[in-house]
Amino acid sequence: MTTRDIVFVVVGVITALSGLLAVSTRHVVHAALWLLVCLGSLAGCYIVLGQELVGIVQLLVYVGAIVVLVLFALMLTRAPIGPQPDIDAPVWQRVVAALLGAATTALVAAATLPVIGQQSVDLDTPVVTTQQIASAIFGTWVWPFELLSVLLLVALVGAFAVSRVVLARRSRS
Amino acid sequence: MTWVVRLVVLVPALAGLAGLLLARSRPAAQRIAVGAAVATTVLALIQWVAPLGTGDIDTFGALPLGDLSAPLHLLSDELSGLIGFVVAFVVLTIQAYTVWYLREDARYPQFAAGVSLFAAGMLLLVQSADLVLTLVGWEIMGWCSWLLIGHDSERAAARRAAYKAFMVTRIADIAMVVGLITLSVRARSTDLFAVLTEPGRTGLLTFGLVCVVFGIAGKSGLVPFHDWLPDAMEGPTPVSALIHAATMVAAGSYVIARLFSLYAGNDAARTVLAVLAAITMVYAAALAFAQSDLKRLLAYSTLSQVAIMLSALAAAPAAFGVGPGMGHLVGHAFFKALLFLGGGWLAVIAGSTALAPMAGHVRSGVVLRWGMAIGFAALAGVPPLVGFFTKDTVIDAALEGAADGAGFRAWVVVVALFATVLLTAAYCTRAWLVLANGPQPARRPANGALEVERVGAPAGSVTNSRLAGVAWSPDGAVVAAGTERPPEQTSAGEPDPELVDETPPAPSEHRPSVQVAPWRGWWSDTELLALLRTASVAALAAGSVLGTLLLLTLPGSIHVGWLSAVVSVLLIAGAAWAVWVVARRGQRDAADVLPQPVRAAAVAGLGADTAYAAFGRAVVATARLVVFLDRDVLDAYPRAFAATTRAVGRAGQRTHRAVPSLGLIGVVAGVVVVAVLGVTVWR
Amino acid sequence: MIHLQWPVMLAAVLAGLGVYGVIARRNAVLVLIGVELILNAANLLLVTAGSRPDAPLAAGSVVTLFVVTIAAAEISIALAVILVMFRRFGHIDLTAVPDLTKGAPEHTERDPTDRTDPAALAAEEVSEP
Amino acid sequence: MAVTILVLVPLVAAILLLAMPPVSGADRAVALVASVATAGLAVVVSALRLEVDVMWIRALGIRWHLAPDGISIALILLTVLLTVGIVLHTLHGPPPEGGTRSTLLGCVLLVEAGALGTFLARDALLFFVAFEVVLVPMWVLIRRFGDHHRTDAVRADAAGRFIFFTVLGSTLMLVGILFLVYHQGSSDLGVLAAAHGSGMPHGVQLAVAALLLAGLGIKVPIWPLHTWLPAAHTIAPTAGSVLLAAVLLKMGTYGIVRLAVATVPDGVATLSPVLAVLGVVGIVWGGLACLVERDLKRLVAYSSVAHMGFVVLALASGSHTGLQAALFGNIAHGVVASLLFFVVGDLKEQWGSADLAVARVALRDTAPRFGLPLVFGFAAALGLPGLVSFWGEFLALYAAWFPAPGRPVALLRVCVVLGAVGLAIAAGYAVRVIRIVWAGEGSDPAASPVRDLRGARRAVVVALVGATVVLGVGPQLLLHLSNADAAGLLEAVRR
Repeated sequence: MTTRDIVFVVVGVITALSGLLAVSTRHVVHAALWLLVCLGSLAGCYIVLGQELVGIVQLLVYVGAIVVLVLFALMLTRAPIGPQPDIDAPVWQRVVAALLGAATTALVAAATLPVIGQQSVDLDTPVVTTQQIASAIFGTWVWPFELLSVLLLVALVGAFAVSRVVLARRSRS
Repeated sequence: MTWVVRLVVLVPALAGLAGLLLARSRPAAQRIAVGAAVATTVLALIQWVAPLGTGDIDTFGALPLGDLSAPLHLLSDELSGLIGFVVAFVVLTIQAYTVWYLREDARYPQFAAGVSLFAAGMLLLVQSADLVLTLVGWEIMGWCSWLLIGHDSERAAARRAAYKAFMVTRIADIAMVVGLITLSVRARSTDLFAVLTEPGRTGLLTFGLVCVVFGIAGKSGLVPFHDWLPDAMEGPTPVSALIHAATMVAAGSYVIARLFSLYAGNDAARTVLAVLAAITMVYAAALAFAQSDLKRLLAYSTLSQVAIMLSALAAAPAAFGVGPGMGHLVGHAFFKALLFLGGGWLAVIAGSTALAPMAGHVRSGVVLRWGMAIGFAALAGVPPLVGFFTKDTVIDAALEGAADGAGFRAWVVVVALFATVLLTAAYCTRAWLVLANGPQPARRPANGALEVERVGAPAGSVTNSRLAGVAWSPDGAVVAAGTERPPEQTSAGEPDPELVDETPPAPSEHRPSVQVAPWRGWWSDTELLALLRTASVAALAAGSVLGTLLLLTLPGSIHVGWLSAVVSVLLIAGAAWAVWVVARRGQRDAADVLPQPVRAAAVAGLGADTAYAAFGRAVVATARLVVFLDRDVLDAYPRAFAATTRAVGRAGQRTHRAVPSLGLIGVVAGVVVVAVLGVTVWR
Repeated sequence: MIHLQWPVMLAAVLAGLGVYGVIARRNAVLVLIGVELILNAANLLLVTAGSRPDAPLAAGSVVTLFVVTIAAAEISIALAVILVMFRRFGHIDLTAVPDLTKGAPEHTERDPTDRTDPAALAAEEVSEP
Repeated sequence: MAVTILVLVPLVAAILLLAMPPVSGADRAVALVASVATAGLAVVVSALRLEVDVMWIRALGIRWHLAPDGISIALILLTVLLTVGIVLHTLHGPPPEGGTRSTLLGCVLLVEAGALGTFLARDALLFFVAFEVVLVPMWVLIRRFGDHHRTDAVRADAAGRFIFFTVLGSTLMLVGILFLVYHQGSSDLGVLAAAHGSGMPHGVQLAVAALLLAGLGIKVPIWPLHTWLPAAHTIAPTAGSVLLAAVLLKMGTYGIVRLAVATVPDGVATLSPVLAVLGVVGIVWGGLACLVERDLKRLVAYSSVAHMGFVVLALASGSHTGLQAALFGNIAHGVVASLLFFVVGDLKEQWGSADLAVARVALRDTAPRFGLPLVFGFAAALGLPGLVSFWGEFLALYAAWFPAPGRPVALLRVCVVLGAVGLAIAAGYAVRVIRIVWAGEGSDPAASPVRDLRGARRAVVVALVGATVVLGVGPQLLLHLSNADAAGLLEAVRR
């Protein structure tokens, strides 16, 4: 257990716990807020892992944009404040969910842990610097990057189309 | 010279096509039709006088068919020359006569073109040295007969008669096609000479020859295919003459004659032919006696006479060749055409084709009277007319055949022939007595045509109870059968000069339904028309008298045995005397002695038409069953498939409307299972 | 120095939590939260893999950035769909049986007199203006 | 190169026409020029026997190999000339209902391109691709431009039925082709024909032959698989009916000759009794259905089933004569059926329906230019000598009576007799139609008369009547064309 290990475990436990709360709380808005905590602390994990840029983007995009979007959606769908008894599926479904969740965890762990093994890396001299990432994005990965921008555009137009056009057609008919 | 042979077929064929496609005006159509007939006759005469004696005249080249050789040759020999000339000559007289007969018919051009095509078909058959070409001519005649019999197609009876004629002959053609194919397969060739000389495979040969017999039974009107012929009298008289005299019904005997060397060695096929011919000749002659309609009487006599030709081919010894049969074909062509044209003339005068209204009218003109007399005498076989010689040649040949050891088939034919001679003389005498001895009408009553408007049921005549048959049409329409309505002499503008001495204008309310076409050239001249008619009848009468001379050129066609000649003359005289007595010297119709039900049944053709109609109904019922099966049974499979697909789609749709979160469970569970499998199995 | 089994284990836990969230929640937006957790688990794995010294082409970081972007796109579409669903059905409960006939005339049952085969359905889709 | 252009011209023109804005008047020029140019090119290609052979899909070894030969030339010429006729006919009629004229013409040209590709292809997979091209435009023709007097559901049913049957057939055929190509290691039809099934176990040959015959038999159509044809013909517009009868059906029989008979002769020989029996059942069945059918277009469609029965019977005989008869009968039916569909389609356009039970004015006196081609068409349909159908049918019967060695002679001879019965039935229905429509049985003189044929439409019909007569009088024209190649095809088989 190195120092980084300890820091990571602490931040990781926060992440996992807030994630657990995000999927299990009975307050709709709390769920979104716990998600915020979870994603924020995950950004901390990234930083501990030496990927500052990713961590910052995580903060900016996820915490700053996506969670806000989720909150907006909750408001637009008239999410009530306060605990909701029927926020969760029936008990049997939750049991199935828990089983499948555990199975997934076990599966991912079983598949990846043996690959990683007891490997440890020295993050004090980072393997990739932000500069390297930048040149990789605009060099090696430039085409996927450009495609991504198209995807974003399409997603924007698509979101608009789905919410506008479908409704317009409905109101016409 | 080979071009003459080709042109004999080509000229009438082109005239037919031109008349059908181009000629819209009557004068042009008349010129084309008569001109082509004259040209054909001249060409046929040349070919007859100087036959090439060859069988490999190219038409349009052999067909490249691999293992089958189909050279499509024409031939030119004495037999084809003679028959070709007779056909061309009869067609010429008929074309000339038609100009007069259909002078007020708006569809004359089509009719004349049809006659030309018909002639082309027959001439092709006559000159064909290839079974395929024979079949081509054969079928073209069938089709043209349909067009021509149904010419007057405003009347349901004419349409029905045409359909019946075409269908009956076409059904018999099933056997014809199969027979010709069998014969061709034997020789791997459709060439006539190859077929005739191919040895061996007698089983196949017998089958083919018997098939051909049944095939010709259709067009030649042998029992059981005979009943179309009397009904075909619905056609205009020139068609009847055409079909009966030299072409369609005679084509069968010509085909048998061409294949004679095969038949000569094949007893089975000849026996079938002999039996069919014997039955037909007696049966038809007996029915002819009872007919109340002149055209139908002549039709039955044709059946009987054609059977005589075929019986000659069936019973004569091989050494006699085809002479007897072909001789009778030629003789019959002349006197039967004569009788029909004369009968048509009479019918125009009397306004009906029924015998009763015609009574006495035969005395209207010299040519008519003598023409009809010669015709009936030749038909009965009175010496020295052509009918006497040809018929006695046939009897003699049959007797020789019997002596030659042909046994059963020859004796059947001989007995039937003598019976037919007797019956023929009887019905000829009866008809002549009725025609010649009626009350002499100075002229036809002005409104005479009105009374016989619906021919087939003139008032007061018991004889015209032609039974209504059921139309053999898929639509199941019931139509009454009747007889042809001749063109009436009611037009005020065109009285027949020979008939009407003092011309009272006919009442104008009875104008013909067809307007007089605006053709007023020299062709339209009334006297010229009458001249054409009279010349046609006279020419045929001359042929009936002098036809024997023509036959001298065909070996074996005149061979009178003294015994048979004496016996048949005695039979004829006896029958004529008996009829004369029964008819009280012409004071009444000899057929009136028959009991009324017998008479009615005979007029109705002994129910053959009913049987045909029943057959037709059976076919239509089968067809309805087929349509039912097609739409509701066969088609059920695609429909069931479609319905199944649809049902599966619906089920899928319902599945997809399940609760979303359940779907999510399914997806995630599936992913987990697959992943587990992947993780465990991959290792 | 850091041992890589910790981030990997965290990723596994996050994925499991995400799956639980996806299935156990009724509210569609909360289901999306589960999806986000799964995505982040994947991201964490990518980052972990990318922090190994032998990782080529800076792939771990770059692909993570891409995934973040894709997630943004995904969630915007998903939220739009949820919004439409809410407006059309008045709820976003995923355990409710959906009534697709409501407010969607194009996809109703065909006229029962229509005895045609499935191709006809496709055909009529095409012929619509 | 010219061969490729021959296929590309109608294709490009079709795309142009389909993409054209509906208001533009250039569709007339494009369609006319393209169809005439295609016809001209086709004549040149056929006369000079031009060929193109380049690698197309290297990974699969599929070649772009197009070449005409004696077996296909007649079909190619029939296709291109009829397309010119159809274009003229469409341009001189009222604007089509259900879509723009340029769409209609585009579909026609697309079908032409596909058909030309099919007839020219010398590669099994190229053949299949071209074979498939015609399906969608044909579907559009039936679905969109079909009879607008009927309900939409009926049109959808006919079009759906067409696509369902033909796609099923294509799928079976594709499986057969893949089977064959897998076993023989080449998709070149020349190579496949030269191998004539050698090296394939008999069971495999049989399976391939069964798949190919079933798949192509749907298109022909062979008897129990024909139920799509009457519906499609009845609903399709004149252009569609003509294309169906004269081009699509021919692709089936051509495919049987090219794909099945040439490449798996033993399998086809084993199946030939089945083929013969089905062919004869089709002859009698189609004929009987015609005797009571009320819809004129449906009637012509059933008569097509009967006529194709003769072609199938001829193919079942397996002899040289049989092959010649089948190829001739193919063309003969194309000419006659297109003539009938042109005339009947026009009549239906004016009558509003083609129900024979409705009393109308007799054509003979009121519209002789309609009447005469109708009479010619049905006279040809009943196999009247002197007109084109006779030769195909007579020779088919001959060939079946005397089949190639090893075929069941007795069975085939029974089939011949029944086929001859079919000839008599054909006479029955043909004369029935002529009686009702032409001579006016049960007609109503007071009904409104039809406008007689005029202008280009008349020219098209007259040309077809001319072809009926010319080929009927001189069958050698066609028989010589296909003789050498038919012999070669069988030679390879028998070697």
